[in-house]
Amino acid sequence: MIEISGLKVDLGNFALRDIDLQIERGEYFIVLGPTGAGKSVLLEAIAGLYPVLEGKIIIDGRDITELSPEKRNIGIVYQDYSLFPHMSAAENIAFGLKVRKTPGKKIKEKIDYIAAMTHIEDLLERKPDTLSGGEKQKIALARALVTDPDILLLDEPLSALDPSTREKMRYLLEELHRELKVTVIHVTHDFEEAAVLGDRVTVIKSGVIVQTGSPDYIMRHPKTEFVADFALTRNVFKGKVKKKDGDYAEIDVSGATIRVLTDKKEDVMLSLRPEEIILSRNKFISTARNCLKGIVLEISNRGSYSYITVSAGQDFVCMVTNTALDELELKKNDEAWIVFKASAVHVF
Amino acid sequence: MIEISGLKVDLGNFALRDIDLQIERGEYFIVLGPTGAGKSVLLEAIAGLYPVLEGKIIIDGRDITELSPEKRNIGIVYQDYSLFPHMSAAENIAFGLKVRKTPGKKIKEKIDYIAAMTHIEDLLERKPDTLSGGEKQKIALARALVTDPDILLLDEPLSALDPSTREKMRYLLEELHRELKVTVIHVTHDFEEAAVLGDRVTVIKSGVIVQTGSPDYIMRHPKTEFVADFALTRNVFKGKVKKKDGDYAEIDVSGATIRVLTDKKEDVMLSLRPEEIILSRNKFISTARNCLKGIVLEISNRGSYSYITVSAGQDFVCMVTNTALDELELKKNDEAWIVFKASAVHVF
Amino acid sequence: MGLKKKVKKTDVMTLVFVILGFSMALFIAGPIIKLLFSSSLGTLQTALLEKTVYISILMTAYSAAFATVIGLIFGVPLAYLMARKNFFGKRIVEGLIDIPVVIPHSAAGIALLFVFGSRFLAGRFFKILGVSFFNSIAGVIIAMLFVSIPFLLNAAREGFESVDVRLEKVARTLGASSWQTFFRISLPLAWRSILSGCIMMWARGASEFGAVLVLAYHVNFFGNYACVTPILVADRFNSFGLEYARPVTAIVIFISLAVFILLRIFLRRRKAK
Amino acid sequence: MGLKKKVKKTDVMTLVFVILGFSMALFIAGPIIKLLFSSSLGTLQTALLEKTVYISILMTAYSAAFATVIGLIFGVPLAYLMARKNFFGKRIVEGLIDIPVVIPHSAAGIALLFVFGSRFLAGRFFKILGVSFFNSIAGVIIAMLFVSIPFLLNAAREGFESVDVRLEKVARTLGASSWQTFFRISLPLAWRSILSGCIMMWARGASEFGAVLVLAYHVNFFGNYACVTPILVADRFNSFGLEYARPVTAIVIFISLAVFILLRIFLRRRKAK
Repeated sequence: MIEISGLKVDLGNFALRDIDLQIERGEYFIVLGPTGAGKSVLLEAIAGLYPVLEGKIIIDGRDITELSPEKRNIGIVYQDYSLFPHMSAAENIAFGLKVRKTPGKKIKEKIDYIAAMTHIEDLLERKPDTLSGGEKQKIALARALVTDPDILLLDEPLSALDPSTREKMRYLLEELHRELKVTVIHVTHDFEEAAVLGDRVTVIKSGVIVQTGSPDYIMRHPKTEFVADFALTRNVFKGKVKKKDGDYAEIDVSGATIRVLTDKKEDVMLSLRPEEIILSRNKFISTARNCLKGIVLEISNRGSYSYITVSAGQDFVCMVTNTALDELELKKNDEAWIVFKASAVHVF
Repeated sequence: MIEISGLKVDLGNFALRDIDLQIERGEYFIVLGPTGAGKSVLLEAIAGLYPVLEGKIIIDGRDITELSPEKRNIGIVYQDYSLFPHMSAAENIAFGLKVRKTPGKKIKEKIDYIAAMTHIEDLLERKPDTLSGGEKQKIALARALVTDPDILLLDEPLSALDPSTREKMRYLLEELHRELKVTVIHVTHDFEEAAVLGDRVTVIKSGVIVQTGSPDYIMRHPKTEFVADFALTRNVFKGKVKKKDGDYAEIDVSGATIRVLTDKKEDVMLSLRPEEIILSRNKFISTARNCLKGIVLEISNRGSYSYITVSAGQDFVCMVTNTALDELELKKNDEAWIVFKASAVHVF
Repeated sequence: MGLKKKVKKTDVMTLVFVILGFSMALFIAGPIIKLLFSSSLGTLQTALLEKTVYISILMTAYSAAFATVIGLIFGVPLAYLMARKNFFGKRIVEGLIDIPVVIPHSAAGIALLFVFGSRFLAGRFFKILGVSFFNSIAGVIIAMLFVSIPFLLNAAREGFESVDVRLEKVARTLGASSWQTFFRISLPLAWRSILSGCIMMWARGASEFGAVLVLAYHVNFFGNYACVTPILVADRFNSFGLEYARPVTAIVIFISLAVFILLRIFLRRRKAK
Repeated sequence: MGLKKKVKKTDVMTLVFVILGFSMALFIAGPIIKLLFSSSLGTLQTALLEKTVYISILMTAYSAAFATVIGLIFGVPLAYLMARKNFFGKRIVEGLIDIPVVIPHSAAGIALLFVFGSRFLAGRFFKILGVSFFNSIAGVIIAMLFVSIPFLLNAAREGFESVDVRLEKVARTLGASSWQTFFRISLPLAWRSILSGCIMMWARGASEFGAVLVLAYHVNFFGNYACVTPILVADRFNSFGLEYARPVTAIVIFISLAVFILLRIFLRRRKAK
């Protein structure tokens, strides 16, 4: 287990501070945040590459806060691959083994094993500058993994790749994590990446942890507007509790009234994910659901699915697959009903 | 109208060649392709910044192939913003007007107008290095638009931004295109971007145009496996026509038989978009639809929706929203039926 | 806790490097500091008020400045071409730029005489214009120009290379001609490097000894006979010995350092702005 | 069509720049070419076989090489620290590095004498070790070291700066100590810059005139009395005139160029590899 407690790191203009994290052995842990939030510095502090002002980093009971990086047994992979340009792929991978004085035969075995795992058998003799981005990233992964690190740190490993390569690399990361059972800490600014890969996610803003939890939980229960925005929630409203009715409450968001499940009173924030909203041509009545009539303002096609903005007092953004949209035969300025469960609305 | 005919440009290792494009006035045209396909060079050739070996570029009947860049009246915005670092935002925007000897009062008017359009009124006095990526991009857009260019060239304008900023910038681009009615040529490697923004898309690979058409058409009717892959079609199969039956044909893809609408014989390729496949717990019979029984191999959560891989002879990838998935209560290794229309399968 | 962090052990390699590096820094700084601080202000003042000394300093500064201006006019365009264009023989020109650094300066002076001497091609041409190079200010200037131009060329080239070509491209699409683009974008953005190159060129020119010695030992500087300061210093030393040469040497070093430090501070302030 | 493209008009600015730039290139190349091509092979051979000449060349090459080796040992660590660490006074050290370029070389020689002269601190210390600097090879070496070290320091620093720090960081996480990281990653990747700095330092040292003149006019080089080649050239010119100095000058320039060109080619080949 990795325990980070009270970590403080100087970032020049501001500081990474009060960082407390417990990461389980074998977990795939995501650090999510906008550019400049201090994510990469956190990784480097864990690896011993960036000086720590305060706090402790403990791995399986061993305090490594003061240890020099070469003694920590932590692998790191950067966004720009950082392959040694004067060495072939095989030499890059062998580097960590050679400095540990691993015998030559053992080195060969280990390289063959990790090359098979990362599907780079036919790239081993190539120099980095002859490789594509995805290939470089695979070699960087192999190099970091060949020494059996306790933790694998990934610094925006997918950001520099184009979408179809990114897709494949994502599968490879899942596969490697599953097979090698290594603990992964993966830094990204892309919520979708966090949702696909992460067992748990911590959201960082300006050097401070805002929320930690499973991607699904964070998506449905953002703690602040920032998290809701970052998880592309799209429907975030300010409201006022108008009426209580058992577990339910009616909340007034300027222009519409929404039924939700909450104990909160007075001023609240609501968030509602676009995929939780069902679009319908007909009215639909149920106490457990909200059903609002509106006008289609905009249809934004994303390839496989579309975001439909419906004005029903407030502007609601709903997501439907394009196949479903075809069947609804909905066009701009059409009338439509939006339906969502009271329980789908998160109140904070 | 922009007519590009027989364009050939040297790219060092290879050439951009046989480029023929007709782009309508006011169209939002996307050039899509992987890194290194020659997309950016095409833009620079249109702007007169990269020498052309052969061919013609004609704008509204005016042959500009030999014209120097400052006489073409074409605006360009690069991915990395390329703001003049020694000038404030307002001075950046004013640059194009000043070199045209526009009178000072007119300059002020034009800047105020374009600043309002791009929502940068309060950034005008700032120096570029104090601005965020999104803010810089808006100023770069304002600078390119303030001189009323015939064409606006955008070189991966969204790639360097983080997802939520990208989202907002996308809306801004749509808005500017709508309001100013400028012809836009937008280069990207992101199919989703093309789908959202593009009136038409041309796909380029290794310097050659592979396919041109509306994003929707390209997505559903890819001409080659490369295009299908690039549009993240996910289900691309090799098959053999087994039996003809009126308009329908039965196609044997190793492990499964699929009904499609086609006149083709013998060896074919099939593509099927993940959102065209409906997942069901029950069987569903219709001559117009395919219904195959399979096992859920993998559920990959993308935040708002998931990709479900179902093995039914072949591996089919389907897309469902997470709300729909919750209702299906589908787990790994469950049995499920996949249903898709014969007409949803594209044969090529 | 905070205290514990402060005494954190330094890496052994860093320690060794600091010791070696500090020795090197001391080797450079030591002689300069020793010389500056071992001379009394009184002797310095006396030396500075000596006419031979101040005329020599003025003449040296003037000639080096003149050479730098010529370097700016002819060198900046060359540096720009080197940074932006690919042309046949570019590699050769690249090598050429460093040659004045590489060949002995006395030999450079002799080579210059074989072109600019009154019996030779360029010399004859300039003689028609009334300019002679042997033992004249013009000779001092071309000697300085020859040996110090690499500093400006390399700095200006680096300056232009650090300007993103896309900025120039954007300026062109915005309607600026190539001249406007150069003077409004490229030059202002490379200016810091160019100015710093100018300072180095000026200082290097003013410190030149060998080439000037051959070409123009004594010259007529606005009616006064003078030699450049580096020669003056060596003359004093050769004729009268170490102690007698000390005040002049101290003055020369002091002026060089003052100009150098002032301009470094000026450049830094501009950067901060 | 193709033909039409080839005669496409060149931009006026480019044309003006080419003319100015070409003049500058000609100014540098002209004297060198003139000198090399105006001497007959016979006279060159005669001059080269003269003992004073070849001993002088050997001594100069040897001393410059010695200075370069010292520069490598002490200078590369300093350059690495400058490229990687932030420390108090870094700006001052940065300025310090360029000082030898900026101060007149004859003055530098005198300043060195005030430290390494037998009556002074460092001089006394080395005297105990049996090394004296006045009119000795050791004097030639420290004079060369002082004036030429900036070339190596700046080149090495640039070399280290161009090595992505992340490569070193990755190496550390892979288990390499700071020494292993330096010798296996940083040094090999900066090596081209360092080597090129060494060449410039060697060439600049070998071409030094002023500082050597003051510190070590004539020295005992393995039993032969010799002076460095730049001094030899100037002596010939002063004593016997331009024509007599020509063969030695041509030889010196030829050797400098040959070394410089060969090593540039060598560096380029390594880069291509």
